[in-house]
Amino acid sequence: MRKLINKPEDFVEEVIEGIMMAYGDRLRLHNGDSRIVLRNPPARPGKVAIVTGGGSGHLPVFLGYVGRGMLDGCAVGNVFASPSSQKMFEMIKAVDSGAGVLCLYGNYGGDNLNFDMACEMAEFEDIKTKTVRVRDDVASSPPEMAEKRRGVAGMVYAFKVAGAAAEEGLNLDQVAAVAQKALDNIRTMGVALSPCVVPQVGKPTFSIKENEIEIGMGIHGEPGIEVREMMTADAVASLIFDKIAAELELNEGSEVSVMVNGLGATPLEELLIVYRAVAKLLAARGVKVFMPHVGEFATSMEMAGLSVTIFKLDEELKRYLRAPASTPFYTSENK
Amino acid sequence: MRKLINKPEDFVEEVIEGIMMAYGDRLRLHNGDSRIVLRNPPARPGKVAIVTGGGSGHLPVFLGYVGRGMLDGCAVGNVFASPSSQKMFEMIKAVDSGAGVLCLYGNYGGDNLNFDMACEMAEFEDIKTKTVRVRDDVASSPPEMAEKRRGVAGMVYAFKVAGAAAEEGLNLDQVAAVAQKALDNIRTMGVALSPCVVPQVGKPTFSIKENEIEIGMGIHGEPGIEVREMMTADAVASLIFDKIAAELELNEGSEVSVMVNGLGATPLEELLIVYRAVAKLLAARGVKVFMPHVGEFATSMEMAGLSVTIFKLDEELKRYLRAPASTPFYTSENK
Amino acid sequence: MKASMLRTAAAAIRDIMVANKDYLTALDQQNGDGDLGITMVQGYSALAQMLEQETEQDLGKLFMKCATRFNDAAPSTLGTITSFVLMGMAKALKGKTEASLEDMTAAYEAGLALMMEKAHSKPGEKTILDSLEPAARALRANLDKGAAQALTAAAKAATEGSEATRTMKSVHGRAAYYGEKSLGLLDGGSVAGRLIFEALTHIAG
Amino acid sequence: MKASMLRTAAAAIRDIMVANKDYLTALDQQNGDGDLGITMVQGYSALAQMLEQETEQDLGKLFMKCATRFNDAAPSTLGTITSFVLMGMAKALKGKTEASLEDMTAAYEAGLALMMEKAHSKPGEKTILDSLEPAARALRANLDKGAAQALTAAAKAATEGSEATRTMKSVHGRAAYYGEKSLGLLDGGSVAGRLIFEALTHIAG
Ligand SMILES: Nc1ncnc2c1ncn2[C@@H]1O[C@H](COP(=O)(O)OP(=O)(O)O)[C@@H](O)[C@H]1O
Ligand SMILES: Nc1ncnc2c1ncn2[C@@H]1O[C@H](COP(=O)(O)OP(=O)(O)O)[C@@H](O)[C@H]1O
Ligand SMILES: [Mg+2]
Ligand SMILES: [Mg+2]
Ligand SMILES: [Mg+2]
Ligand SMILES: [Mg+2]
Repeated sequence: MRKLINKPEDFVEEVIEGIMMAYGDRLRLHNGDSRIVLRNPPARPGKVAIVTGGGSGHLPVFLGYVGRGMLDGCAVGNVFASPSSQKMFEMIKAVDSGAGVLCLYGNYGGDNLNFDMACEMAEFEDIKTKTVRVRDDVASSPPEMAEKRRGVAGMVYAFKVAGAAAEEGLNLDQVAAVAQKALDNIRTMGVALSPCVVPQVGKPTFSIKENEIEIGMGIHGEPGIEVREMMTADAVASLIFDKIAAELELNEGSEVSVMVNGLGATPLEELLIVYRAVAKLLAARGVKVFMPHVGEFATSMEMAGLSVTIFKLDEELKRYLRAPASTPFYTSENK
Repeated sequence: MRKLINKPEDFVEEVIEGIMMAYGDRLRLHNGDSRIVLRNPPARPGKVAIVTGGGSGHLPVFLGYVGRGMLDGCAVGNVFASPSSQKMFEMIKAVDSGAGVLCLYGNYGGDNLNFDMACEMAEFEDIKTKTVRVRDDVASSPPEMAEKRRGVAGMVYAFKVAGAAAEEGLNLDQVAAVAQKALDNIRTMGVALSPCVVPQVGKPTFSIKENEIEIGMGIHGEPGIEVREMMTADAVASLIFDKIAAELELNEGSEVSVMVNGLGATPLEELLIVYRAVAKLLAARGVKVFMPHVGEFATSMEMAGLSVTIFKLDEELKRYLRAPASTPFYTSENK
Repeated sequence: MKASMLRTAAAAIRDIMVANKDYLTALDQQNGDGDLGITMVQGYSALAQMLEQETEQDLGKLFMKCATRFNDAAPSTLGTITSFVLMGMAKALKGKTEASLEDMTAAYEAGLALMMEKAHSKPGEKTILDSLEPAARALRANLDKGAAQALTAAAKAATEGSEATRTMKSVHGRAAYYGEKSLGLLDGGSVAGRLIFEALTHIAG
Repeated sequence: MKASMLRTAAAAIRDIMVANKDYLTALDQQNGDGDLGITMVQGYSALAQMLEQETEQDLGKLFMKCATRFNDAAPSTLGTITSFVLMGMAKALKGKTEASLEDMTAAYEAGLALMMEKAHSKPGEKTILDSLEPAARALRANLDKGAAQALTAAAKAATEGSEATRTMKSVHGRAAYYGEKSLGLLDGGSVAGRLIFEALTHIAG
């Protein structure tokens, strides 16, 4: 295992410890619990709170987006595993200031079950909650089964936009509606070139041949659409673009934000080469790009590969995307 | 070759093309030359200009630090190869507004020769230049031969601090002195777990066994101090820490900034685990950490591994480190 | 059954999960993420440990504690699903400090019902339900034969049900992405279900 | 020699570098970064291409153009070092449109001197100098025998000098990190130097 870690079973605790040592001025642990990361200082009372949660191993997803203009809290699971409903519930209780809590997270079995349980517990204590699930991965199910799709990098745009709406003072239903509107206009697809290793498992859960590329593979190694012989960056870009463009109306005059997201081991250079190809395809259709995001936003530890997200914008969504946000792992300042 | 690229010989051009498509509002190419990247809009006239240059394959180093509060220009070489002196000279001429130009770059044979040649050309045209070479890699030579050491991730701190001094209005000699003072207090050491592939070469120029770790390896795969059996994150942190602490006086009350820099394939999670270990070693000595930097600042494409930089601060250096800076790849805003 | 028996049961299930950890991992790696071995060991270890200290005698409250503890230790899909079963049993057993085989069977049926509601699943979908639900039917059919024999029948039904998952297509969780390709594969969750009844048979016998 | 001969020479050197590209790469991979084959091909290809169009007859100006072009195409360590040699030759040949073997030898010596000054190096340090400098001495010693024989002697000296790098310890560039470990290895730069004279011998003979 080519990992710079200590005991595999301490992996998550030590990551959180490192985060708190580095960013303890901007994040805090709820009652010292390393599985509940909250914004510090808390948002002004009366703001709708937004929380997320999910497995570890995807930094900056999920907790990296806790901060001003984005999320109020994040429940932290083990590597690729949901946090417990108990932690989620405690987090929801901690961040609610009366305006209610939006649970905004990726559509995965474990996370769904646990957040549902947590929301029931919250309801029991008269805390209003709303749930919006991120299902942006077009490779994970055909359009007619879109409700089964997984949530991947597109969730970062949803955090950003919902976060801005909440800061602006919208109420719970409105913030949820903004998040949903954003997600209706967000599509992502990825490719993988190498597997990753869950520390406690110690070996890859799947393998990819040296000269092969997995089209549409999920961030935990879920199989994608097909395995192909290694392709050029331009070919990958246009394959993904076509798949996404079939679902978003991208016409002359449309505006989009594009995220080219590295899964972990893929260098920034390659992300930029793919960005270039996507930007050209958009330009050829007369589509303008607003605030491109090129970098690592949602990873799978040391997996090689990338995903491309296209987020179709209108004036409202642009304003929310542009609004200031600052966390230790994300800032709108230089986007 | 597990790379998402097109033709290997187009690698650098396409990376620059991607960068200009994404960040064309904040960077510009000098006369459309993809090998000369300049700050856009240019700095106010009268500011000392700071330039760098070096091989490609290290993003965000080097051109990622061109922007407000940091660099004015960067000459771009092929992968792991120096830019030509002609390009450096053209860049120097383009950014000089009369106050002179500081050439701040890593101590590598090709870069030294080319920058020297470029400075001679500049002198011939009455442009004042000063050279400060970054030599922060303690593993690359023993202390008594420190002038032979390579420049690695510590150069980012030098860019930051010199950039702030120049923005503040210091003259060329003063800016060079600030850069040198910073570098006198900066030390870095790295470890590598896997090699990287120069696109035009197509295969790794060196290999690392699955269960081995290269202590002190350079960012182009230059051999380090020794090859060891795989170690824990804590052991790596203390090995690096001891080596650095032997050269910087780190006592009760000292203040430092710490950079834990991923070389490419190593996940953020592991960087944070190592940060945690370094922060504990510092805390044990009563040393305070200011503005930690954890992430990818100076990479070697898909190499796995990381480096740790310690930057010993005084009030002046802290002020320059804290000063606002913003480039497409770096911002002080959320540090 | 009484509170103290729950402790023995949890320890036995924990032991069988520990012994089969790598097997479960391997099964989950076929069409999942490979965490099944780890999470089952974590969940039942936490249960067993908690029950060693626990003095609660009300079976309803005790099962509720078990549900929360299990989910907290193993919040994976199957961990959470297990918690729903325990929660459903808790509701049915509320107020009781002793429960007959029939009470336990009814509680178990209620647990499965709650789980199916929450997980939107039913038998035949290549999940743990395909061992747990046949086991429930076997228990009900053998109530009159006493705990030992009823559990043996349940274990047999669970084993057959688990084997039958080979002929099923996954519709839930990660495995569902495999669609047709999941045919022929044994579902790891159903094996975990079988192991539970295997362990219970041992302590009852 | 005249300007037109430089064109033939550059083409010949380019061809020999192309033929030895992988060999140079392999040598540079032993204790460097493996770019030597690529950069030599790039540098000499650019030179040859430029000279095909170039009409400049002043040898000084022509060599200066070569120096700039070479560095621009191949700004690696060895590429820049080569440019310094060409620059030194340019200064010595300034104003001439024809140069005798003696003029060329003197210019070459001046080129090596400039390079040694800028690169802070001298023979015996396991670099290209260890083939280029013996070649200069051989040229000087065989001036009276005409270009063909003098170049043959220079090529022989370059070959021996290159071979001798096996016994030397690297002190410059990446290779220097290997220290003692560099003993026994052939320096790739010195081989590039040998190839230059091999190519020149062919066109002179
Ligand atoms: N909706 C569901 N209802 C019942 N059982 C399910 C459901 N989804 C998954 N399972 C069971 O859970 C097992 C996978 O559990 P687990 O490994 O915890 O999932 P994950 O790792 O995806 O969170 C499957 O083998 C299956 O038996
Ligand atoms: N200071 C120097 N003086 C003369 N020759 C040198 C010097 N440094 C390196 N060389 C030569 O250059 C060769 C390496 O060239 P190159 O591959 O371009 O270096 P790099 O890839 O490190 O920039 C060495 O084999 C050696 O012959
Ligand atoms: Mg899981
Ligand atoms: Mg080189
Ligand atoms: Mg699983
Ligand atoms: Mg080289």
